[in-house]
Amino acid sequence: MAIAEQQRLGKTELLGFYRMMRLIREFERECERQYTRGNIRGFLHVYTGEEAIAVGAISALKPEDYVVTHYRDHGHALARGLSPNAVMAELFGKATGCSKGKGGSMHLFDASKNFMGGYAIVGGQLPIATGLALASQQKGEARISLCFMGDGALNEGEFHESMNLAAVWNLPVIFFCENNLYGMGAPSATTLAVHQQMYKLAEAYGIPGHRVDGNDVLAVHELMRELHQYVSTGNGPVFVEAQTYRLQGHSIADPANYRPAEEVEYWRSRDPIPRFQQWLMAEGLASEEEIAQIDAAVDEEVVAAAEYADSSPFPEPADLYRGVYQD
Amino acid sequence: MAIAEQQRLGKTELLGFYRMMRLIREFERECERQYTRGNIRGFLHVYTGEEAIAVGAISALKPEDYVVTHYRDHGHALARGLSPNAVMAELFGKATGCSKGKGGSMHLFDASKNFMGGYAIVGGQLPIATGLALASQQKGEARISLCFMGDGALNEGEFHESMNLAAVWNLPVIFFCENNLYGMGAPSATTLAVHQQMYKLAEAYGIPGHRVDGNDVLAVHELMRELHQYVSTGNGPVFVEAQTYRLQGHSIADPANYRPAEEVEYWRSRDPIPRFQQWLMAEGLASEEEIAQIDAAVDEEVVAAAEYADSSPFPEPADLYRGVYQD
Amino acid sequence: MPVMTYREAVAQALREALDEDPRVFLMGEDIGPYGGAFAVTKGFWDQYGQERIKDSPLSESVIVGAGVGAAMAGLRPIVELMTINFSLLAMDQIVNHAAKIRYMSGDQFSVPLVIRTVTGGGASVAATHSQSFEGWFASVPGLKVVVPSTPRDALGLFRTVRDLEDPVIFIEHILLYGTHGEVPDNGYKIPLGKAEVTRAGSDVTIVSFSRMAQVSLEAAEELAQEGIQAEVIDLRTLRPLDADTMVESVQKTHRAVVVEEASGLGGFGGEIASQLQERAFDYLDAPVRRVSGEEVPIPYSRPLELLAIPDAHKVAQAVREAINR
Amino acid sequence: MPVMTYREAVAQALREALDEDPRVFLMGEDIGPYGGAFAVTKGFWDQYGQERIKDSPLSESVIVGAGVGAAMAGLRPIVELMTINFSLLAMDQIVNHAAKIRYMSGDQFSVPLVIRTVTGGGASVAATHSQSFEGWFASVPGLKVVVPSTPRDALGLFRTVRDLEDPVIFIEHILLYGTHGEVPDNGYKIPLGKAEVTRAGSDVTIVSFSRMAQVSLEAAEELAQEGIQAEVIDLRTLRPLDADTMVESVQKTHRAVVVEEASGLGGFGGEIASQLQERAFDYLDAPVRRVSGEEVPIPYSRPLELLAIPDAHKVAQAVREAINR
Ligand SMILES: Cc1ncc(C[n+]2csc(CCOP(=O)(O)OP(=O)(O)O)c2C)c(N)n1
Ligand SMILES: Cc1ncc(C[n+]2csc(CCOP(=O)(O)OP(=O)(O)O)c2C)c(N)n1
Ligand SMILES: [Mg+2]
Ligand SMILES: [Mg+2]
Repeated sequence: MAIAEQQRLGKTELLGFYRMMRLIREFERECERQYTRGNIRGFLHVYTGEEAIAVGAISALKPEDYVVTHYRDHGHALARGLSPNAVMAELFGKATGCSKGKGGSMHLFDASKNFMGGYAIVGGQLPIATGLALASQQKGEARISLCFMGDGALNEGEFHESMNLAAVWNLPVIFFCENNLYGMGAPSATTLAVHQQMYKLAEAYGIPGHRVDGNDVLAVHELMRELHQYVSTGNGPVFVEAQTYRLQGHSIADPANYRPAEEVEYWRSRDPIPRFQQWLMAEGLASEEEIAQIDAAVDEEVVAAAEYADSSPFPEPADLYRGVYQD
Repeated sequence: MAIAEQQRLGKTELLGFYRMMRLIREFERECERQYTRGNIRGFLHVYTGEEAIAVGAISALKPEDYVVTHYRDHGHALARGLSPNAVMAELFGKATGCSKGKGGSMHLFDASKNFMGGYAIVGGQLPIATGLALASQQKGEARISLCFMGDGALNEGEFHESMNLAAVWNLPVIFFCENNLYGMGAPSATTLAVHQQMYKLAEAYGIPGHRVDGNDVLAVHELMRELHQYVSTGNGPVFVEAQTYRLQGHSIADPANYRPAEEVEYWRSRDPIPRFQQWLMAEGLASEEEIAQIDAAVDEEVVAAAEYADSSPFPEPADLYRGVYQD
Repeated sequence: MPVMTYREAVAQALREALDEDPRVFLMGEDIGPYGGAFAVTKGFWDQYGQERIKDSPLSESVIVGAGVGAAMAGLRPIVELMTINFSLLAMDQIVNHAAKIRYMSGDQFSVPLVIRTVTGGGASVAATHSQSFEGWFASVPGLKVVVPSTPRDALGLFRTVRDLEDPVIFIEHILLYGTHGEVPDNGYKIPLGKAEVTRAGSDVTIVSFSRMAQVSLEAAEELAQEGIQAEVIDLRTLRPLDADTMVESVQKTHRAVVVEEASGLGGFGGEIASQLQERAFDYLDAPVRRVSGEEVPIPYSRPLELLAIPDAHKVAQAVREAINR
Repeated sequence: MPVMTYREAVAQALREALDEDPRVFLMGEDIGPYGGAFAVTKGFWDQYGQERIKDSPLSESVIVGAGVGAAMAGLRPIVELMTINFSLLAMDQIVNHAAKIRYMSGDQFSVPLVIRTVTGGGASVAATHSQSFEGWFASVPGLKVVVPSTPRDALGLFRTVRDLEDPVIFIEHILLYGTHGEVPDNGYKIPLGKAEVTRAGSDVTIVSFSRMAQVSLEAAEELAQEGIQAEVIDLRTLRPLDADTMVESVQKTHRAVVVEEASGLGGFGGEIASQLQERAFDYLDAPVRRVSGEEVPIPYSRPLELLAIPDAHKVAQAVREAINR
């Protein structure tokens, strides 16, 4: 764990990181339960194992910054402060959902949080994030655009076009790659030429590339604080590769049999949540009791979210036609 | 000029290079004349100033190799041995054209020469060249695929996807960028992050990148001989950036006023044809007379091509429906 | 007759192609160890090896384009676009290149490429993942577009398709994979451009394709209870389009309803209705009606999704209106 | 009334947008020093500077997507896709994103993006550069599609478009840029979804849009010489589509011909014909006929190109057939 960071972050923030990571973890567990009950439908891609990234990165942003992400977006939404109620209700397809039930799991939005959306077309969010950054530049604002993507997105042409445009126009955007080694069942070793050093792709655009341990919430946070400073002051785009791992399959339908057991084992041992918890306790920043309290509160919050979602109404039939165009 | 090369190439080949460069130059001049007469329609993008690339590169290929190129394709077609008659007839839209008048200037094809086409969508030819190389690999053939592109193609997503796929599958393809500093009126300095070292883009794919003086026919040829050997023996793709310049506007409609006069002047002084001619004469490989003979023969050939095109018939109305599908 | 699922029929079609034609190989995202997003190619990787089952990067444009190139070089690539929604990233290769190379080259080059993909909504995967673009592809000269609605058709049509010298978009439907049907084991082939009358009837003609052809059959059952005998036509291919079969039917029934899943305005259903009125004008006792998806992006929320996509009741209702007019 | 070219009208529309709305900026390939591939933005770069005239890389997907993002952030980007043929490289951003973000976000975000592009054939630039995809865009819920055929309409429609909160595809025609027309100088606007009867007539209704609306007028002149009075309707926008105007006309004339440039099978003309037969069934004395591009990629060779694209004689001939039936 990055010690320097501890000096800047107070106990409240640090416990806040823990709480949020736990919240995401429990939220996803609840999603899996609700999926098997048929309350959540379609695709369900959980963020389990990658929580340190969303929490570490988004906590380094200002409220006015834009967050754009891919379809594995529950973690980013919660970390950005969307209420678990609204996110769960969205997954249930309810009118109280953060996208009024229209978007579902892969398309979470919240304008009030500048959470500009989960995008389900791999790589499709990059041009949009680039455009948000362009708007900041055109308006002379300091706000930046943070764009998450999976490693799979690096295969897509839209990645290339976005990186290049952001570079030539010097746009305030952080392209953040969550390298979890797989795109669905395909190891990035088989799909990406520079899979061992993804951050080096950035060089092809003259963009600074960074690599960080994506299972270390403090390391992510620290790097992102620096980069926020760098990008929001007109230095142009940056690219980050965070190394992490999906502890579950690609989606709830995927048992992920294609992954070697030792690999999974290795990464389980690096699970960001127990790791951070142990560190907090070792540093004397949290007692077992405090941890237990947080865990209990999180569990309640998640149960409440499911209840909220369950008891919320579905959209009205007339809602079908609302919001295609401005009224 | 690369002296080593001269030792391997005999006088016949060297004079052949000269002849072909001159042929392309004169052919393009004739095209411009015919355009103003209305015999050639639509877009006309001449290759003037870049002849050393097509001639130097294609002369290093075997007949079975595939050539794929972009819409500025007259030079590549002639260098690949398509008859000036058939190419000119194509530009006239005649039934005797190399694409039976259906394709026009931007879409020249000749199956008998493995000239797999000029492609008019910037970047669109790269995936196809990649697929041709894949076929060679699948069949266990040594034949390679040579894919020309302008520097503008490096902006496109299809470039990225093709480079990456060729790299991860280790395909026998040479991606050859004709860097003439502009895409239409836009200087690559304004459109490509790494415009000063385009060949370095290759590193992002773990592909060897080479740079060569694109106005030096021998340098291009020598490099391409090496690369042909490298690629055809299973070492995977390579990328080449040849530095050159369009001596005319983007198309016949473009006076190219956006270019500084000194820049044009500088590049005129590097015109590959007089340069090679002087070298041939300085090296005692060609007398003034021999040069004059070649020039005269080329002029005749071009005049004959225009006459052939002019006197050829247009396609029949029924040809409109032929060749949409296999008969 | 053996019964199999639509998924199994497609898988069998692919196996036959791989077994019988050494020029054939498969290329696509996660078709290898993962077995395909819809489990169509499960086990293929182990059986055929990675040379013939090419698990590709997430790069829709280059995998289609590489298919075009390989096809020009004499191979028989079968490229899978995981769903039709992602075909939007490969449009340049499909429409500007695959479809035009034969023509633009003056008939010198063939592009015997099969693109398999998955269309349709109803799986609660929301707007970006529930689209139906088969009508777009059908409007492109140079392409052929196949939209089977049964296991038998999927297999029989694929057997034809894989021998063609031209690019084909072979479009499976996401909700059909699990459906069952009888499949003859006599190596039959189904030609392109031959619609099938899947139910005979005298009161009205329902014209449809892909999953909606099945929904139309359901509607016909519902109507039969009311004494309305609907003739149901499954087009099976959109390009070439078999207009004769549907025109003949309408000459007999005098009424027609066209059913498609895509939203109506600008949908392929307009083409069908247009051809019917043009060619069967004097026989029509009522305007050709259309049942289409609603004019909205497909919503995630289940109750809304069900409203957005045509179902048997909506089809039956349109038939009643056509008849009572 | 001032006369100007279509090109000038579009340029004026863009200037007004830039002058009157500080949120507006232009983005596209070679719209800067080059002045645009069709010289529409000639002089803009000098006048407005590179901040507002953003000369972009050759990257269709990201320039459209950047437009989407900038629009979500409250700006008013006007993105130029050099021609509609290249829109195939931006389809994902247009169809999966621009068109759906409002809906998928539960109406939280607007995408006030205008995409200008150039459609059509006839300029001898062959198959990859002569296509007409306006019908595809018109089939996408969430988009609006504008297809002006005169300088006056281009300006008046653009004035409306630039104030909308939704994405619009504004489609100019390659062969119209040099055409002239009267343009009022009273700041008029033309609403979307209002077709115009550009010629009154009693014998037949010709429905069309974009350049074919002009070709239809020519055909009407030719027919007038024979005593046939054609009413000509220029749809001006495809989505929203003004069906009322054309239906009313057909109720009067009892015959209709639909003209479009795209190839017929699966073209938007089918939609128009379908709506006419559905809504004016009892008034039609003959089937609605269609005149469309031939079912081929557009050939380069001039004599073939002329055969591939509808002209006034073909339209007139279809009218005669409709009338003599
Ligand atoms: C353009 C496109 N192609 C394919 C898919 C199907 N798909 C959804 S997620 C996914 C894998 C993405 O992998 P990655 O970007 O690494 O993200 P991860 O799932 O690992 O978080 C694929 C192939 C898609 N949604 N979009
Ligand atoms: C995808 C696409 N976008 C835009 C165009 C229009 N266009 C034709 S050539 C050209 C410039 C290409 O420049 P470059 O690749 O450098 O080739 P050069 O003309 O310099 O040889 C452009 C923008 C096109 N044909 N295709
Ligand atoms: Mg991944
Ligand atoms: Mg160039």
